[in-house]
Amino acid sequence: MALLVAVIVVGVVRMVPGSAPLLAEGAELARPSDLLFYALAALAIASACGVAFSRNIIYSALSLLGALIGAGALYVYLKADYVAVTQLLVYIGGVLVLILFAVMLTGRIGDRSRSNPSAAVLPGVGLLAAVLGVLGFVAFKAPWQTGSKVAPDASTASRIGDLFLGEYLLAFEVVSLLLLATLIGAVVIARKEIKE
Amino acid sequence: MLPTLDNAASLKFFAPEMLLTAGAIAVFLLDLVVPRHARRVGILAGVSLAFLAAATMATWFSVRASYEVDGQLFTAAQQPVALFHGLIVHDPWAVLFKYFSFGVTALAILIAAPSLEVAKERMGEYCALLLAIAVGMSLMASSTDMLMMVIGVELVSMVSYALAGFRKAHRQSAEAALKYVVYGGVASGMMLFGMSYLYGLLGTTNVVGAASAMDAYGERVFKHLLQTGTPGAGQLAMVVAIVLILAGIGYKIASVPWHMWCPDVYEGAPTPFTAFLSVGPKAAGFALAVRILYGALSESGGQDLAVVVKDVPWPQVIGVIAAITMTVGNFAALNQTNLKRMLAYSSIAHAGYLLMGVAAASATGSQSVAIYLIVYLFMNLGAFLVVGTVARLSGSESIFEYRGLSARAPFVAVAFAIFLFSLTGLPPLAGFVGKFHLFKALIDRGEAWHVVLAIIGLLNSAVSLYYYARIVKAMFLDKPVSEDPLPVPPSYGFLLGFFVLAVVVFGVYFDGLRQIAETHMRIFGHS
Amino acid sequence: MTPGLPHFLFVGAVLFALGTYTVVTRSNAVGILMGVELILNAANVNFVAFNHFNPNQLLPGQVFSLFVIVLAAAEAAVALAIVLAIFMNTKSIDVADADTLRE
Amino acid sequence: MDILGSLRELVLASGEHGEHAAPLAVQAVKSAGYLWLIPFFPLLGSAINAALGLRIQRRYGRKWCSHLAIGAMVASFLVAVVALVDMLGQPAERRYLVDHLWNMLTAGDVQVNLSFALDPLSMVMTLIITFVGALIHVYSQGYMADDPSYWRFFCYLNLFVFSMLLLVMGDNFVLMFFGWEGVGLCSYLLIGFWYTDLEKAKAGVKAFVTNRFGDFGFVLGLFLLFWALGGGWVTKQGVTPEHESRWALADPGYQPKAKDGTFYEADRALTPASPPATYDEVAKLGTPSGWSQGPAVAVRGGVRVGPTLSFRELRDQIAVESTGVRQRLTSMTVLGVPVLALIAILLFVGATAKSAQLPLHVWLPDAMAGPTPVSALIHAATMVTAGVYLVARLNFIYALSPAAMTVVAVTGAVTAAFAATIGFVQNDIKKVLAYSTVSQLGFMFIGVGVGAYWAGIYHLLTHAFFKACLFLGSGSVILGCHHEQDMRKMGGLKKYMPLTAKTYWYACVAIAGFPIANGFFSKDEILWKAFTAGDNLLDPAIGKAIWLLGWLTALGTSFYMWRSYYMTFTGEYRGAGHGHGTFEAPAPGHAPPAAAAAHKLLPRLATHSLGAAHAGTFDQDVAMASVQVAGAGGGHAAAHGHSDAHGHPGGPPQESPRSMTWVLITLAVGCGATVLLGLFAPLGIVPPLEHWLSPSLLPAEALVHSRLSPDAGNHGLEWLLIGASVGVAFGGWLLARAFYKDAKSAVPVRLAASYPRLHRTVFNKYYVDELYQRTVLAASMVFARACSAFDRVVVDGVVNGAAAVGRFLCNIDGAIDKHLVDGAVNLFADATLRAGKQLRRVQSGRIQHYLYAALAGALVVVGINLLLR
Repeated sequence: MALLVAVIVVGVVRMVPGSAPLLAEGAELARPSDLLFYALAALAIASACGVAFSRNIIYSALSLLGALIGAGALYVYLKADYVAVTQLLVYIGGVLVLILFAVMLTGRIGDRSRSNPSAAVLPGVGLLAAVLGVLGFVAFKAPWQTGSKVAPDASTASRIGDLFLGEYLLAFEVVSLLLLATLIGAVVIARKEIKE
Repeated sequence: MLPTLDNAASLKFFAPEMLLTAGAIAVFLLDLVVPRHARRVGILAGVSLAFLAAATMATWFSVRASYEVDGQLFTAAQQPVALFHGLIVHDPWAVLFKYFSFGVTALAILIAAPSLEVAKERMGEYCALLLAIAVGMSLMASSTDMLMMVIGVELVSMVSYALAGFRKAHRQSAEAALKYVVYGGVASGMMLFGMSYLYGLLGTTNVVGAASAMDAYGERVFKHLLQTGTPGAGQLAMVVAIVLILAGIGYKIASVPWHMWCPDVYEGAPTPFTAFLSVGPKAAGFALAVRILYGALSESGGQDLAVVVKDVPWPQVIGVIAAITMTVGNFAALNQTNLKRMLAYSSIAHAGYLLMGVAAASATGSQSVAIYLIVYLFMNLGAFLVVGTVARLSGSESIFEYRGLSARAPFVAVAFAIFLFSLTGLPPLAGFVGKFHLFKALIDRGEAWHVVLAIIGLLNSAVSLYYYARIVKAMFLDKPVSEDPLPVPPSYGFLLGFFVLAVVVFGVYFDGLRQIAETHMRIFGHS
Repeated sequence: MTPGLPHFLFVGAVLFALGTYTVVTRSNAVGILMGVELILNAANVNFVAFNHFNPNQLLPGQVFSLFVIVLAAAEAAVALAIVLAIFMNTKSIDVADADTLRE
Repeated sequence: MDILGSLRELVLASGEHGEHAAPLAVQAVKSAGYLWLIPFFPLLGSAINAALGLRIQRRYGRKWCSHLAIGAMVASFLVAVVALVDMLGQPAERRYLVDHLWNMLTAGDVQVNLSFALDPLSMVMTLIITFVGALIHVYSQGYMADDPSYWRFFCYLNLFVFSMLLLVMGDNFVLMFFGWEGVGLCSYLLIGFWYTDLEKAKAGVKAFVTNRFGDFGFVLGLFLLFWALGGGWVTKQGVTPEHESRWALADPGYQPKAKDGTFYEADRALTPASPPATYDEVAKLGTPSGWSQGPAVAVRGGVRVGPTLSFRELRDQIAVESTGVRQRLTSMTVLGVPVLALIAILLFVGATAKSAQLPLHVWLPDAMAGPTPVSALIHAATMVTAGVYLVARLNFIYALSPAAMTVVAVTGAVTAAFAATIGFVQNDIKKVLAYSTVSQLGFMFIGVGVGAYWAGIYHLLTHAFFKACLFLGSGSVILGCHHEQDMRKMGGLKKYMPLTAKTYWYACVAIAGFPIANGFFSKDEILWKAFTAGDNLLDPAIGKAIWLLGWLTALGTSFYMWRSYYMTFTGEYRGAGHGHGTFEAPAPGHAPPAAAAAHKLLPRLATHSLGAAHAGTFDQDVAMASVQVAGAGGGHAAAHGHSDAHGHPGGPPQESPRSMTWVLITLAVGCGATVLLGLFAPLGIVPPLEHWLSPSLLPAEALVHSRLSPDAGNHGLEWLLIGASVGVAFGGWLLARAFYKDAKSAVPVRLAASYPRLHRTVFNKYYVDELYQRTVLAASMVFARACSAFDRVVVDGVVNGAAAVGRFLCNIDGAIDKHLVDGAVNLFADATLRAGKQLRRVQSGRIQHYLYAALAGALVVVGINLLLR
């Protein structure tokens, strides 16, 4: 399913005329794609709201799917197709499925544990407003470092492949150790306790 | 700018970490092969310790190994060098913390071996995971790229979650792991978000190369100031970025307001791992904090004092956090009856003391942090070792188990008293020396708020005497809970003796500590 | 209005804020983990956006976000294993029930 | 110079008071590599007893534990005597022995060495500590004979002596502070020695905590001194440019620096270049080897200038005018307050706690819960005098600040009078002695406070002898009377314990100030120096007032000491046959009507006294001690069970074992012998001790050019005042004799009955403990409230704020109800604990609350950033 959604999103972006972003520095994105941006952003945000406010954990999980797809689509929009695909494969294909499994394993449908109760909503809303206020202000007003160079035209996938075996080799290898250790750890935690 | 080596040339300086990675895999495989006989624990622990020893040797050699820049040969001690295209750095500061990490990992394995909280069958996994954490801590201490910092922190965190829940049939252990993973996830999320903002402001993820980017950022803020008359959101963005990154580090070192996971996790986790947790990751967190704050976010002014970048008042903020952290830790410790929990609050308080050294924002301050961490290693591991020894038979960490301990196990009681008095900072024990250096680093800066902070620190150590003395009183003055002598495993006795010796020797002859810290005070290229 | 860097950052900020709201209000452990995923995604959106508007040969932002995705997956694996462990112990994944360690 | 010659010179010191106005110069030193042995022997003894004591006691018998400890003390004393001989062989200005072991720490400009030093002042202290200490070890052999933890007691005692020697012999503040803390710790351990008793454990904690208050002042003072001397800092607040330039004059390497790291060129141009000095000058003066390896610092006039922690270097910096340190210190201010006075007063706060002066005296009477030899050694002869020693050691700092001197002297005088009045009405023999100690320490502070350092030290010396004698005598009495401490249940003991009675009598003679014993000479010299204080104090009239107060106190001293003597040793023995829990008239058969009247008139007083005497600390001490020390006083106590320790017919009192009486006799002889050291004071001739101490003391006249009062040379007036002193000594004696001899007079009871309010107030020690309860309670509750309010606001205020506020208010309410009754310091602890409890509540166990704290906390930190910018 995730793959399907990915294909659709990538296809939409490719087919809408002008959505191949024109990204010379200072140049603005072409008009028709603006609407697409707002649509994708709205999808991501609305889905995130679903995660935050839904009372049923299943709905929350499905909303999370929407949010992740929205974010992934934004990556495509930003010409980071490799990241977008990873988002779909690892995140949606892996993490989300894992979460759904956890939901299923930890309760039967209709159980109380299946529901997703919220506590202390009011201070939560206060916190949300405060965080949003500060970060929103920063997002629009801060003097971010923006470059003047043109983005490399080549596909980011091959570029990233080179980087992983070159400049970022250490990070790549250490993450493999991390995954191995995490795997062992998760197995240790999740398997049946040895009779002592 | 540091000289930078490519991947192939970097490998020989990365030998310690590679050895440990190999060790983790080897021990894990060995675990599957070694049969369940009596010497199983000994074999697994022995192999792990051998790998740690080899890594320590490799570290020793890596300081003396030379590299070539422009036809000239240097060693890392002469000129720090960036490895792997600038992802990590090989400098004396990192080397100090590599020694530290390997040492504390070895001690954690030694403590775990006779413990009943880590089942014999699971010793292999425990050792392999600890070796992986050692790699993570060493990366935390040496990374210069934010990417490597995150990976180092996460490597330590992820394995810690699993180890905290190691006794999963034990409800409290599982609960501790749950709280730890949820809290840790949010904290690392905050840190990542902060890093994304810092990257946005600087245009690079490498904090060593941040100097020019920082200037560019300063110019943009200044331009905005000229145009509008206000500094705008530029500084706010920088502050948000730094604070969010601090949240990630603050969670590792358990400072207020990111400390609340600490008592619960310490109480629920198996004692040998709690002992490790209270020293190892905390030290790595401080290594990272000093590297970011003192190394990257400040320019070296005269007399090795940091001049903060672009008027972000982080030393003062750290000072406020330090004051609140030690006060909260000490006051909350007052009423604890569970010793692991009390030591957890005490370790929060000590994070506060250590932050005083960071707040001093000077070479002496960073040096005093290193000194205190070394001292803290001995006294805190010692204290947890005693808790483990007592809980080994009774299964309880309550203070009531300690009544009359002096009659049941005199050596353990005396050693515990020494550790506790050292934690308070009474002379002539090592804890006093550590506090002395922290206070001196603050007083040296001499502005009013430094002095106020030092006074708060002094008052806090007075308060801490209450709860430490309570245990000493219970051990020496109360009637014993039972008359039976408390058996102490020989290796525990040996370790305790070693810790006591270290605490007393460093308390009387302190110059050695200072020299160790001083020779390792080169962060990146400067100071 | 043509979307520029601030717009993407704003999306990131909203995701972050909703993530914080989720983690502080949910009492279902899995729900909280979803909030954590939102926070990580917020960071990723920022990274990719910054990288896009400040291109660099090394693509630091994109590489960073890739690693974040991997870390998120690893974290989810451990976290869900722990959730299962606590479920085996207490038959509940409501964090409000996991409060025996306190004060 | 040969030893005999210098002895002769010491005894036949001639010249008059102004004689020692020698030019102030650098202290010359002599290296003496054996000094470390003095503290080492007690440390060794303590370590052996700690490690092997239990085994030695079980295998070879307990006497070997004590032999070991006593051996260590004797060895230590002998080395001290060797040092004395060595010192006598030196010319007066070179009497400064140094033993440098190794460098402990070099931090910046400051070196801290592990080195010991002896000068005439610390020599006196060392001899007192080792000699009196050795005697008290011998005495304890008998007193503690049957205690199961015999080895532990001697381990602690040796450890205490080690700490005390460290305090006295350390050549820098750090070592002194080690010793300072060490004696506090040992005192805590020894007060709570019979720890199974809650009251005693509490008394130990009280002593410990009170001393921590003092230590806080001490450390603050030390920091301030360090800062004022030029401890590394960036901005020098409160230093005017004038001092900057003067400072620059002293230090050729000094460059004034602005906050932003640039140099003030103009300032540099203004300061005249000063000639560089070299280390050679210092080396020539006999600096011990290894000394000058430190970092290069400015040297001026042969003295290293800059921050230092060494007493000798500090003394040299102040003594040698060309260093500029003296002017710098006297002219520096912090927030408008002269920094020197602040330093001196803060250090004095430390001394106040250690030496039990107002208002931190509360711990000493409670500390009498410990075994009596401990009371004698620690709480009378040595530890409590550490404060006096501190002021005398830092005489060159105090001399520069008349304000601080006045504070010291006035505190001493008020304490002396205050404690004496409490002594009038106490019935517990050890409590009388405890308040007497507080009072006598007050006298010592008058001495050092008016600039008569030698007189203060002399009183310290004489007090060590007579008070140790009194305490050990009281110990002997207590043991003889089967652990009775209430003087109302004694009487007539002269008959049973003749030796104890005689030595006690002679010690009373000494403390009361009869001119045939040492106490008279020291006390009188102090009062005379107070009368003629002159410029040492803020106003000479203050000196006169102090004299008057001291004179009246001397009357009181004589009265309460003789009261204790007569109540204890004369009349009939009242110990046998009184029932437990019933009120007994002070003298049954002699004044029952008065007692009955008192009972009727003052039911509250009666129950109160009963409460104090019976339910209080000391009778439980008796119960415990009776089991543990049974048999020490002969065969009788051994027969007594635990429960019948109170008021049972325990047979007639008897004399203590020989090891104890010998010690008493030695101390009494010492009381007589030490007369010689101060004998010539009233004759206007420099007494030997003053002459001996003069190299250690920088004369105030030369330091600050202060003048003595014009009366100083008036011998007629001096004789007049001496006459007045003798008069009050006799007056007090006669009064006590009339009231208390043979317990015949009913006057005291009647007096108490006619002034019930006054009597009650004094009996309850002016309610100082209660005052602490109320004030400290209030302050700490406010603090607790602030703490937890902060938490709630920051952390989970919104979530469950309202409920918690309600709960908290209830808590405060309950706390006030509950705690108004408790002890002062315990109370502070409780309030702190309460604050801790409030803090604990935040740790709710709910992960969401933690996450709220983390996220909202981050926002708050962002806010703090913006606020601080």
